[in-house]
Amino acid sequence: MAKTIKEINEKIRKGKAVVVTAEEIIDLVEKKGVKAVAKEVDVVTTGTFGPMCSSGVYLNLGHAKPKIKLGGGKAYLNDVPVYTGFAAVDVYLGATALPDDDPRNKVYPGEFKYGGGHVIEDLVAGKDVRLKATAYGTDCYPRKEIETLINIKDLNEVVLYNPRNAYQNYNVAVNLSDRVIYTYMGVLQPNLGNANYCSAGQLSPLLNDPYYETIGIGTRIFLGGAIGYVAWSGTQHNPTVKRTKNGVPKAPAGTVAVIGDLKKMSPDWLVGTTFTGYGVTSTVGIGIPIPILNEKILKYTAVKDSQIYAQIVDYSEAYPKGLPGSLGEVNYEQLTSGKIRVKGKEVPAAGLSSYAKAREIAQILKGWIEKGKFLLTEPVEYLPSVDSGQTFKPLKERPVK
Amino acid sequence: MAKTIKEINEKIRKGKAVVVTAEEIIDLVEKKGVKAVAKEVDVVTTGTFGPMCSSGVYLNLGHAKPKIKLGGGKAYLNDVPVYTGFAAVDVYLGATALPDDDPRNKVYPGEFKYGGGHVIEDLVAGKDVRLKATAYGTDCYPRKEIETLINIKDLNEVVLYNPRNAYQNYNVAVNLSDRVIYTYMGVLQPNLGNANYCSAGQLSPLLNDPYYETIGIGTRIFLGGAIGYVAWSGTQHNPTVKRTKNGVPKAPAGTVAVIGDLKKMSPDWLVGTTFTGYGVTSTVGIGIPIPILNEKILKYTAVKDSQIYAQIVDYSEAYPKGLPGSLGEVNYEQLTSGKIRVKGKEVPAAGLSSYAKAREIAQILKGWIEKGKFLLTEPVEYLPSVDSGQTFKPLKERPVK
Amino acid sequence: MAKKRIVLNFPHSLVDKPITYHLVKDYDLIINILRARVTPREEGLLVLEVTGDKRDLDRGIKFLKDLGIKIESLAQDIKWNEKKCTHCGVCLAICPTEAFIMDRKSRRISFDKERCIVCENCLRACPYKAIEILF
Amino acid sequence: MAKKRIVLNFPHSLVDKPITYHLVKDYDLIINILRARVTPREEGLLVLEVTGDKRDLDRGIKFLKDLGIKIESLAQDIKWNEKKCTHCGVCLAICPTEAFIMDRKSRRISFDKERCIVCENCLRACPYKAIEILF
Repeated sequence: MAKTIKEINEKIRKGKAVVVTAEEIIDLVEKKGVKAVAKEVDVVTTGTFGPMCSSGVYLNLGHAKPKIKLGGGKAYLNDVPVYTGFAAVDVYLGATALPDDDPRNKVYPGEFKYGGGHVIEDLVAGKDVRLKATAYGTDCYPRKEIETLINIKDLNEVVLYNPRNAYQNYNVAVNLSDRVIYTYMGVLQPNLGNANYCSAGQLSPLLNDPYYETIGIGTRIFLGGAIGYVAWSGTQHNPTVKRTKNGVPKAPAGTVAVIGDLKKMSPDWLVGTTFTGYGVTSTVGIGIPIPILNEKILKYTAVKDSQIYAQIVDYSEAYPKGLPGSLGEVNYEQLTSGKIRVKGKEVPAAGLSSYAKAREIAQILKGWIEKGKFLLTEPVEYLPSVDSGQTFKPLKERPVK
Repeated sequence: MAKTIKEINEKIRKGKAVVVTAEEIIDLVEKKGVKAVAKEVDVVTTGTFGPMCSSGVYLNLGHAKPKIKLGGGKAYLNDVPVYTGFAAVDVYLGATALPDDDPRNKVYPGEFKYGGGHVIEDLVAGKDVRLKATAYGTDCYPRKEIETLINIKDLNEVVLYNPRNAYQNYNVAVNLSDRVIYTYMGVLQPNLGNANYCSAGQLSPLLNDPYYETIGIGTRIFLGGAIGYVAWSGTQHNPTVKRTKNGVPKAPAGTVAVIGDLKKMSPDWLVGTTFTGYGVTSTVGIGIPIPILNEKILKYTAVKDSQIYAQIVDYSEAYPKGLPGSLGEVNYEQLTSGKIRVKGKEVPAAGLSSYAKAREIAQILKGWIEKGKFLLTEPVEYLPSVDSGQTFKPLKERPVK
Repeated sequence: MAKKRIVLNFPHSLVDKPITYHLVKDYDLIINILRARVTPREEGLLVLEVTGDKRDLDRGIKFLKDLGIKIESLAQDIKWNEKKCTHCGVCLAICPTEAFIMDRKSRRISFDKERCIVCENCLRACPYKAIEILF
Repeated sequence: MAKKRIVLNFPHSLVDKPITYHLVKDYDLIINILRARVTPREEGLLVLEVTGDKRDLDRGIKFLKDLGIKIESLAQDIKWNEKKCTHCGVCLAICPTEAFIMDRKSRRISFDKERCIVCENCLRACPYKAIEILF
């Protein structure tokens, strides 16, 4: 009983598509069985809402009078440096950028109160942002400095382009040392004081399409509260990690690069984020619809937390030193229970990724599709899967001289 | 006799598609007429090869041992600064970035010997590139500096992501002043000494699909010698400029953002570029196939240089000051003849965009399609066209206090 | 039964005295040490939650004051800003008293101020600055 | 007929002398001034293309030498690197002698060295560093 995306879109247009979330599908399949549900359900919606460092926006500011060439100059938005390696008035702002005068970890642990992720939140919230720039001046762009307030609504383009989002699974971070450590996985108390994980588990987009059989370049998605697209596989895309029998990666695996119009997004789904002692980032809301083209794809979407495993990694030594090895694996049912066992000790576990928000995203996307406002797309190219052999390689160091 | 992309792809797969370039189609239509040619021809290939400043690549370098968090730090490739506003080992390199110690226009006109565009060329040519970076150090990324040679083949991802390429038409630049000026449109001799234009004219992608009826997000293209995709409309996308009766914009109009895998590209089509007294950039080769879905689309592709007009703009005063007005318009037949008339004076005209290379790109793309190696895609979303009302706005300056 | 959260500042001369023992033994109070900074030969700081009969409580506090200990009510307060909270739950594992609770069904966080001992762990752990300290 | 491109360096004492006039008038030579830097009361530099009968040419050069002028053959040379050239054609409009030519059909550039007067305009104009000056 295979369906095509065209057929599903026909039903969506008529307001007749049956859409459920990746959480709702679990019970449904358990009650009615794969065969019946594959017939009944057209789309399963997923969601995730977590810190995603490789995120950012590029802005076209428009020309000032007289014209200024920011390309090759220096520019700041609310004192956060943006990249000027483009044409005259295009700049890129990244989620982890910090003001030049931020003390960083000079006063340890650094507070990291404001950075790129916060500027993005302010922009999308419609707040005025201070642009300050200097340029070297040319015959056609004679101006050498500018300082002005800008507002997203007055700019030409403000495009969210995130080179890596929506990691398919992630580590569980613990601390084996005898001092507190401050990491991108949060504050980790000494001697296995706590364990932090970061995935929406059974709701997470790529965990519901483990081999990327429906998600690819051109897939229309929920991004930051608006419509966006998958633009490419994300950096560090690593399909060849260990998987369970049902195909679910047991370690960080696939990722996607995504794109969308920031002007249409909402600060609810793009939140400036601080990790004490580590830095700043952006917490991004993403939801991907999965067309139920056949029973196999449906089965993947019925994956549940108890079937998804993650590796426990020591962030005091193994991670920073790049040493291989895991302290064991746990599933997301155990993790979300709030307690796991590591080296025989009961350790409180907590998430960095909001399950409540992931659920909300999946529900919003479901609503869009049910109302006929969101049609599915056929990817123009699929993401590299297991057969690509693609792996995540370390940096080979080679002396310059 | 409308065709669908699916039908055209079927013919491509069988090696039976009829493909001609945007140059070849002109004569064909003149000889056989629109009706016959629309039946006969399946795809028209276009090409352009010119300096495109809003271009760049992002690289995932992989983790060093011990790990270093470049995000929020400083990093350079061959002394050219890259942006670190991302996760630990993702960086973005832009075409116009310059070494911190480049004198720029301090010694006028600046020589701008090496910058972002040249690093991209070196990377894609497989040359070793020197990475030098400093970081602030965290518990999970304790390392504070690194200096090493890197090579594109060892990196995880190297993705060309260009926020604005393939401008649909452009200005003709002249100099009304009495001194030489150095611009991104080249060296302009005083008193209308020369006129520089920058478009492949009748071969240029967006001039062959003036209302973006086939080109959109997800369109598969030739990019830098490999397969790429249109990722978004480009910055400064401005569909609402004046057009001729046949729809062709008479000023800079549409643009596209494009994406592709730099590892698969060639230095022949991504060339480091220097504009004396202005800066550095990258010259990018792009080719877009246009499916001949109907007679109307065919007619657009049959546009010829004599039907494409551009505005003559003074780059000594009007352009830098952002003053409106044109010194007149000329068509590309006149421009490519090497002589135009401006204010009653005969002025030698030259292009910054290589017509020979544009033709080569259209031919290569034609070959790929004929051999069944390149299938067309249905865009997942179209670019904003005339009805969007979208215009290119200046920067409104507002004092900070 | 009454409950009070108090901050004790005592001089170094008293650091070696078993004051908590006396509160339990002589005044029949239940005590819970919320925070402590007690170093030999220096001043001491103790944040106590003291529970017991109202009269016993008052007598216990009088006993402490008579010893020369400066007593204040716990003035600092943790404020949880629900609007800023994304309900990620990272505060859960770092809170020593389970003052943050996640509802199993809604997967949303709530904050039980009564349980909070103002250890401030959550302040640094919250990535969204949804937790503030009020003075 | 012979042709020679020569660089003349002469002392300030000779700057006011009409040397090119004599070459034309007395030695029947066709001269073309390629470059000149002649300032009153300083040294002069003149790059000439001189065409004429072989004998006249030799005599003319002897005349210059006898005046105390230092003569060198044109040692600088513009080199067009075809491999680096993208055939954009931006050199065409800036070259005063049409030494760069674009074939109308192939739309490819070629360089006619004979026409080049080493003005160096193209050096700064070429975005691809496909034009070099050799010494």
